[in-house]
Amino acid sequence: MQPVSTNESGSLQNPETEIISLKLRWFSVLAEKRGRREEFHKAEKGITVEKLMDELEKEFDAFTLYRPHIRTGVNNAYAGPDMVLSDGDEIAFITPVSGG
Amino acid sequence: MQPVSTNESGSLQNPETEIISLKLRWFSVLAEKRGRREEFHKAEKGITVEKLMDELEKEFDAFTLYRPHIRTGVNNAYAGPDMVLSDGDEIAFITPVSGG
Amino acid sequence: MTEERTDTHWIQIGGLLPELGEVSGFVRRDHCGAVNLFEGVTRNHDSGRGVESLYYDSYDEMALAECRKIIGDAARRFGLGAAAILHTTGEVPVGRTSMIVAVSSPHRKESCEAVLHIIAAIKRDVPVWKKEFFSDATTAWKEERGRK
Amino acid sequence: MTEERTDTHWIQIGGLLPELGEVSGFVRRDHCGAVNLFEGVTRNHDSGRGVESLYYDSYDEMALAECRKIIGDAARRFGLGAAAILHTTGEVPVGRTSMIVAVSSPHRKESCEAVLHIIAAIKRDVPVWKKEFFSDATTAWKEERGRK
Repeated sequence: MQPVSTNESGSLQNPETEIISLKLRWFSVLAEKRGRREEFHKAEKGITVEKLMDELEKEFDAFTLYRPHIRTGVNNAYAGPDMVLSDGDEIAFITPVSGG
Repeated sequence: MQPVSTNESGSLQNPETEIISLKLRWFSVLAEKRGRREEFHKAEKGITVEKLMDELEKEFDAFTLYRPHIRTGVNNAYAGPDMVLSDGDEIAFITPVSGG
Repeated sequence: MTEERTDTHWIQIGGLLPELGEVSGFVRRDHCGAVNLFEGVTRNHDSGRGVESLYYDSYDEMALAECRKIIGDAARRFGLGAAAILHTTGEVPVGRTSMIVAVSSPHRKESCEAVLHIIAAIKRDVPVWKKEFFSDATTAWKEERGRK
Repeated sequence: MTEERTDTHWIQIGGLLPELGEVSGFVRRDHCGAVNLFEGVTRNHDSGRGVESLYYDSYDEMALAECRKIIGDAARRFGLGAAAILHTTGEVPVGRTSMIVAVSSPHRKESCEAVLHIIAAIKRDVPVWKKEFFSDATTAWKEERGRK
């Protein structure tokens, strides 16, 4: 979970951009489709929830299908799309819940 | 609970009027004031619930006090004041209930 | 004590109350996703006065008959799977249960509405009466303190 | 399985559900005349299809945090004495309980309203998911079948 680069944050185009590590958590239908319940994901410092979801769409087809209905939890609380993520954050992708 | 007179019913003025026996049941505050939980009461055949309550008022002061709030049960079901009572009927005087 | 159990209702007036799990087991049905159980409990105050204990009197036979009507009505109105009304009598100290009402229904909303409906009907029609034993050592039947 | 007990709430996500009597004993308070307990039970049908069993997945830590918020909100809104949310996970066959919600309150109406309010909030916000095992041997997560 340490940043792989220690230099000051640069622009998104800068190859020296600081990298953070995020813990992604998958549940229910997304865990089945993803084939795992958690994974680490490297991203550029300053990434928002929405940008992270954009990245995931590129490599996870089922994510695209469910995305309109997904709410995100960051560190065990609901968080909006504009939330900026920090190194070590835990992000959960919450499809419509059905407990009870 | 047998009628004490077996002749045909006469008018209220007729001393030969047929007499029926009713079982009165007392609960809660009325049982305490009455000093008993049940008793037999003789009345003229054809008596209504309302007329029975008029009779009871003459000899049971507390009854008068609670009467505006009393509902009557005849043979385990609520009954209105005009109900005509029959020999052997069981009449309960139900002050406002407070179960639960 | 009087008790009646059928396929769809369980009514008990007087006697010891059963365990909640037994009541839940009685009312649950495979087509019902909701079980709701309500317990009336003696609380330590009423209208600003401290309460130590309650004593319940009842007209057992008629109470049973009224509960039967109430359950029949609620079962039709709310589509219940089954229902139970269990009311103890005699002394019930603070913190102890005087009454259990339980129902099952396909969906949750009806189960809660049915319980409220049944309790309201019990408090209106079932011949059971409460005497309050206050902290100041006085006592009063509820109807001596005016209409609810 | 994760669990949290304080003076005023008991939350459990996963694990075996306790006896109803234990839950009732936890929530009851001397100033509360009403205890209401709701059980969510697996029913044998959903939207016209036969159901054999349910399987619940959960995000335990966040579910616990959400339940804590829900109880705090309901306690203030309805003046509860205490409340419990207990949700099992894994397989829950027809007729078995998946969730218990329990509250105490001074008066009955608030207890039933609070239970409905809490269940609605759970179904909206607590990260627990249901997979249905149908009688025709197919399965589906609830969210695969469209929004509720």
